Amino acid sequence: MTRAGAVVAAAAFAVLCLLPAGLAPGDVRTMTSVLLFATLASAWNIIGGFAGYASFGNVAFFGLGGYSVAVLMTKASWPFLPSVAVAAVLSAAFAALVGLPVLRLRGHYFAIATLGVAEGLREVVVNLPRLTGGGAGITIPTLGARATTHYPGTTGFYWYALAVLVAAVAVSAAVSGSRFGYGLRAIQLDEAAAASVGVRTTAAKLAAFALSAALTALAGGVFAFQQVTIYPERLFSVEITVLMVVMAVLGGAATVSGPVVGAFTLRLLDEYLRRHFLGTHLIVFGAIIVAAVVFLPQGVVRCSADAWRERRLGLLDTVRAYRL
Amino acid sequence: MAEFLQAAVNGLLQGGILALVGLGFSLVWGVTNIVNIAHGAFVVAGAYVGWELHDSLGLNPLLGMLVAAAVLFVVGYGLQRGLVNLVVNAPVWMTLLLTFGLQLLAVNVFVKVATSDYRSIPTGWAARSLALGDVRVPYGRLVALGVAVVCTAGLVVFVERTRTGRAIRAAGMDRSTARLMGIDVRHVYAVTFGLSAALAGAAGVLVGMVGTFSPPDAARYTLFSFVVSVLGGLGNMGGALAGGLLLGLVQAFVGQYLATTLVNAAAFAVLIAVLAVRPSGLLGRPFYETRVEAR
Amino acid sequence: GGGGSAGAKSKDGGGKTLTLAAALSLTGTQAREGVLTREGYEICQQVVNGKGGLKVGDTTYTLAITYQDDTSTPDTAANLVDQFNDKGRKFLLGPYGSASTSAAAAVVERNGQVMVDSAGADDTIFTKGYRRTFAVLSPASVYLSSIVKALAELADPKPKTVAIVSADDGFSKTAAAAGRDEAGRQGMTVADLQYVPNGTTDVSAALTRIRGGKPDVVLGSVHLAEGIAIVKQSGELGLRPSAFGETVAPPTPDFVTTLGAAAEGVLGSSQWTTETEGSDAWFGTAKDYAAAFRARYGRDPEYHNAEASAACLALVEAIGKAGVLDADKVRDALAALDQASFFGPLRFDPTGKNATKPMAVVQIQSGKAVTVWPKSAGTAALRWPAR
Amino acid sequence: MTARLTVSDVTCRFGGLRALDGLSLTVEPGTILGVIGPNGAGKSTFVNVVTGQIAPASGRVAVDGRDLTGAHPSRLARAGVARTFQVVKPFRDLTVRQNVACGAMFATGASVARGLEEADGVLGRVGLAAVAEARPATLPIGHLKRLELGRALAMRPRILLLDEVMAGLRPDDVAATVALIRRLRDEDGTTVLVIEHNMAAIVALSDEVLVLREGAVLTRGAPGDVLDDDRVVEAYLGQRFARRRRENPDG
Amino acid sequence: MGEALLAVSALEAGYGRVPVLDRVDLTVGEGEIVALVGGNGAGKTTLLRAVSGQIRPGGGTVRWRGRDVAGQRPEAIVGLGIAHVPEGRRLFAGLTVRENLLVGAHHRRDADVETDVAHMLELFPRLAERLDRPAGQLSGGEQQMCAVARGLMGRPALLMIDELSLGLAPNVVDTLLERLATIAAAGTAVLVVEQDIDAALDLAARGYVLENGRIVLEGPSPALRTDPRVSQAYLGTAGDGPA
Ligand SMILES: Nc1ncnc2c1ncn2[C@@H]1O[C@H](COP(=O)(O)OP(=O)(O)OP(=O)(O)O)[C@@H](O)[C@H]1O
Ligand SMILES: Nc1ncnc2c1ncn2[C@@H]1O[C@H](COP(=O)(O)OP(=O)(O)OP(=O)(O)O)[C@@H](O)[C@H]1O
Ligand SMILES: [Mg+2]
Ligand SMILES: [Mg+2]
Repeated sequence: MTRAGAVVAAAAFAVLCLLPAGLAPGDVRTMTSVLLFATLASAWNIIGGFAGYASFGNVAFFGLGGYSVAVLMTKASWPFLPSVAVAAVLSAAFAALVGLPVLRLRGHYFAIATLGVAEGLREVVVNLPRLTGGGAGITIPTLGARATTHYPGTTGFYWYALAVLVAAVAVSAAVSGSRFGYGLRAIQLDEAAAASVGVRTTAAKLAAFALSAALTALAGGVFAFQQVTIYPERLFSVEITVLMVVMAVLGGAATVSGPVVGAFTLRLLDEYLRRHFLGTHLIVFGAIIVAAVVFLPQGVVRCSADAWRERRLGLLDTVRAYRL
Repeated sequence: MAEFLQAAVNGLLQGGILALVGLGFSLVWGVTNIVNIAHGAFVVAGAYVGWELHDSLGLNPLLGMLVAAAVLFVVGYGLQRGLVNLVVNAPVWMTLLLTFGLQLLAVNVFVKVATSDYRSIPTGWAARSLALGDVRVPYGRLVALGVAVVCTAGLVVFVERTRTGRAIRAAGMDRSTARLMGIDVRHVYAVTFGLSAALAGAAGVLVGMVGTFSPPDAARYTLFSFVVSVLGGLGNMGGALAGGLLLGLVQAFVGQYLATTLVNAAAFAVLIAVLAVRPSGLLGRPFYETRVEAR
Repeated sequence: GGGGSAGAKSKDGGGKTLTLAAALSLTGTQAREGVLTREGYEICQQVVNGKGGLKVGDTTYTLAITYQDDTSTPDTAANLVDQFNDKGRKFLLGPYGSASTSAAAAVVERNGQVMVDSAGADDTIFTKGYRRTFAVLSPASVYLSSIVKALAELADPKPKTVAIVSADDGFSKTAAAAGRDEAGRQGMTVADLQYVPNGTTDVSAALTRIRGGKPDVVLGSVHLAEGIAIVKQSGELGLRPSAFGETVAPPTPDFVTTLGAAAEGVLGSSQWTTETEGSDAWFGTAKDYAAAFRARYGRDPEYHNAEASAACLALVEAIGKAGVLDADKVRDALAALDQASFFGPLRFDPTGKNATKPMAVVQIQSGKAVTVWPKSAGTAALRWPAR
Repeated sequence: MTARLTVSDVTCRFGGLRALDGLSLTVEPGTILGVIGPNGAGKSTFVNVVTGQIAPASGRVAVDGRDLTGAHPSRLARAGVARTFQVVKPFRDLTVRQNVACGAMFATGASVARGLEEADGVLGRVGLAAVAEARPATLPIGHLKRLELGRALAMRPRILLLDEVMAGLRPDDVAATVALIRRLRDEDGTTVLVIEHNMAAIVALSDEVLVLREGAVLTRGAPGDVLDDDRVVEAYLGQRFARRRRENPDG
Repeated sequence: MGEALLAVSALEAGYGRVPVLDRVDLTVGEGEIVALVGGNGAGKTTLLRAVSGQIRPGGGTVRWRGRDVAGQRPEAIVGLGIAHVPEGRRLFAGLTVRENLLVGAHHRRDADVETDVAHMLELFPRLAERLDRPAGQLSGGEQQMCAVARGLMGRPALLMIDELSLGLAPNVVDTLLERLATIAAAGTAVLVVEQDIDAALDLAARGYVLENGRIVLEGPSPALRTDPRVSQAYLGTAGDGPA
């Protein structure tokens, strides 16, 4: 990371630490969801951005993480923290397992295969009602004797979410500057050339996938505990995957800050519109996304970096540069 | 035995609809490398056109289908020309983002304009069926399968055999060189997108005829399209048909002999199995691999 | 200033406003039902204010309702409950659907708010020990079993075998299980119970499987999309039972418009019909309610509308009875509520369910959903065999 | 002493086409072997087989006597086999310097910092220092060829396979590249296989020349002898070349 | 000679805000063969791109039969009769060799396309054996043949070839040069970029030397061949390249 990057990151972190003190609980909860989405987008970015393997099934790990936590806390009466740790490990292992066949596929075929994994996993959860509650959902006991962990409340979950995001960003930053990160980017740019200079492509892809899965599962675990009752439709919703992709891409895929910036921008914008354009906010939101793509075709982070470097924001120039 | 045959018939007929829904998606994805998330919205839009024509003019849905296709062709052409062409040179996933925005916009406009009520385009004959012994073949779905086959064949001939089709494929592989050859890529891309939208529109009318539709269904049609086109092999029109039929059959047989709740899980299991053996889909050629994404 | 922080505000004109809050699915997959729910709340507000507002203790309040869109996702619904709480909104009207209601109920409980649930029917919501959520509607377990009861009571010859198709979400499964048990109690054979994916429009595999058993009745514990598909595809596949009975779909106008003639004779269960017995001071009888609704929206109310209005009514009544704008007192008043209404009896068991209200069974006759059960309320005789 | 590279009886098919047809050859350590032959003779396919991009239908490939047939390209890279691509394959979004650093990092296990340092050295040698921070998309073809070469050099290979790296370079730059490769061999003892259609470069560089035709060895020998071979003239060099060579026997 | 077929004057072009060409003047007459040489990065490709409309000139004119066509879109320029065989082959990898050739004739509407395909196969017999294979599977040299043939398929009035001999076997280059001479004799003008200066000047009547975006030398081939500045860069003594 550059020095300027580190300063910005530290400042952002400080602001995020102060935030709960200044916000109403409902807004803290909104911010918690923003942080979780930023984690998801950052995690997606490791496999989808750096390695260029656009997973359309990362929600599988979100769901797997959430359900692992829920099942461990209800059926095994484990406390939350060990549950979420195990959830992350489990998801990473699962990713490595499915990654073995699936990461052999390229491009869009990979995208669909992972989508299939997520949809399949959801159906498995629906069809195991004894363990998972099936379609009726599973409720983590938070009151009374069956509660294993004190329910941390709105602010408590904010801290959990912040911790998870910090982990995700730290991992991303570490990956980005490392040899491993170069390997992933080489794979993204030209897998044959990457192999020919000595990148162990299979191992690198598996590691990236597992890492992405583990971080995603952490977010899933926090989300599940916060929600108390979770349902397969929501925890394995394709929409969440799409949002991960959209946020990472809009912010700037294969950058450390891009997914975070994208998640903050989109989630806060979405929230703002939802509050102020009752019932029509998605129309406005859709239109804004369309406009953002047209004017910031390299993503927010790269486009603003360019504008900063050139001391000039040429929106129309960009349009001219990318149109057919 | 009757059950087996009935399941096979159900699967093939459902597969025909899936194939038609996915056909245009596969065309656009394979040729222009645009993952059109808004494809499902085109399907729903087509259904509305057909419904409106039937509701207000009493137009036969099969004629309505032609009108819907024409209307959506124009819409698709305009969208590509005016909007998507602005970002085709941006990184690949940006177009996905763009169409995601379009889909949000479209679906919610439908909700506003038409409410999210369920609708269907009623016809007397579509719900009747041909009885072959114990096996029933509903006419509506049979027609849908027929349309799917005809459209696929037509598209294959168009793309593989005509000058414009060749230009479409060339433009998809290397835009800037295609322009050097005198191909008007903006137009060709717009035609491709328009065709895809037209097919979606036609599919929408058929979906509305044999079942129901409402705006939130759009996402599901996009998902089906995804699976069908990848299963068959991207950008391969025959593949989309094969993919749709295979998907329909898998769902039908799994529903019949395993559990009806497992149909989607099974469909994806088959998808992954197919890709494990054929990484470019059933009939896919790895031409996506050799695409030149430079300008 | 009124007692308590419960959203009472002085307006310039001198009158006071009491603001209730509701998170609704105005966009997303449940936008349709969310809008119906909102209409129900709005008509309630109109009626209350039309009658001069709500008297709490010595003060009369104008009723206001603030809405937020939960985008049909449970986590957003839960978040909104928190946001309402930040603004001092202690009195909530429920969102649409069991998942969102359940998510909201958990937060309501922690925040010390109260919520009256208008559309979360799944019984599991009421097994979690929550004390601050009350449902005006009959729980999921009554949906399908009422149809079975109605058939057992009215159908002649009495059907011997039934087959059930159920969606695989929690609400539908609860309803299906209760329906199956009821069929057993009524001496019918349950030939088959098939689950289909929630929201699917292709149920041909399930139908092909039950077709072999030639059931007398095909029951669906499903939503609208699957409900329509069952009837439509049964026709296509030559499955012709004496009757279809489905939980949610038949009373919905879309059911008749999309199916046309094929809808004839289908039985359905409804939380409310214009024949529902009882009346109250605000709305009068069910028929009066329908008239008021028609006057405002120009069409007949659906039971989703009525549920919502009833929820609003229960909350309004309880606030009036409590006499102060205090969430705990209002909760107690709700727990103690026992009164008749256009929606039937409003009385809650200790878990918060409305255990006393019966479910009506309707049948589509000449394109209209007419009430056929319970008998006392029935305007029409059951047509049997239904098709 | 075992040969550095041993290829025995390798056959490689694409559909009905035999791109390599029972090809056998050995290369001794420290030799520069020129490989020429008609278009489509199988030269690039040969490189692909040696570097693991394509698994041969039959036959063996061994490096220093170790059998590495069908090994993953990354394994061969780490075993000291480096290549360039005839149709260049730069990492488009990395800078020229980072591109070259990748070669050092993954083949020799250098750290990122070490790799970048190494890259600076290599860039100077291949004449790309001025464009170190540029991205490949902005480079002309000549620079991309040098980038291929630089990335391979950064791998510090024992065997270097160069597939037309000098095509498209200006003659004086060709001469400089020839000198660079010779020095590499002389100083590091690198074994080099050069594929070129530029005969001046082949003659200036090669200790030995091998002619491939239809997937098999047509002939192999000293550069002068091979270029005068009638079969080679017939199949590959053409009459204009032969005429010029007669007119101007030493260059 | 009257008005030149192509007359580029004071042309400036570049990428984004990076200028490459600096007031370049160049003409090609009807049926004339002109060679363009220069080191890597000199701007040869940029010049061809500016002429064929792939990049928009920043200044100057490109006159085609007397009319300024600078800034027109590439698809329009092809229609005028200017074909550009781009650097790096740029074949349509998923199309067969035959289809690639047909795309080369995309803007033609006459019936002779099939006979022209046959002519191309005579010129490059190697392609005949590969006619129905995807072009992406061809060897590098085969691809170059296909690219040149594709350019010829357009029956242009001016054929611009970037890196003519890149990757071609010497005997294939010979045949190609002969063929270019024939088509030039039949009236097609040719502008070739070529590093093998001997071959280029053998073929061309005139040549230009481009360095750092500027034309530094121009003249008839024999004069250029003997110019000391040319022989320094092209015939041995080291330049600023690899050291
Ligand atoms: N992936 C492939 N699929 C099918 N055929 C191929 C493939 N790769 C190469 N070929 C064929 O194999 C033959 C040998 O190709 P190769 O690239 O090895 O030739 P080459 O000797 O390098 O030629 P050039 O001098 O033109 O580069 C060619 O005829 C080519 O068409
Ligand atoms: N897309 C681009 N963006 C930015 N700069 C570019 C781009 N393409 C080329 N350049 C720059 O323009 C200059 C001229 O490049 P050009 O490709 O015209 O050279 P050339 O003479 O064709 O060289 P070669 O013989 O290597 O092909 C070079 O400095 C190059 O870096
Ligand atoms: Mg080659
Ligand atoms: Mg060039």
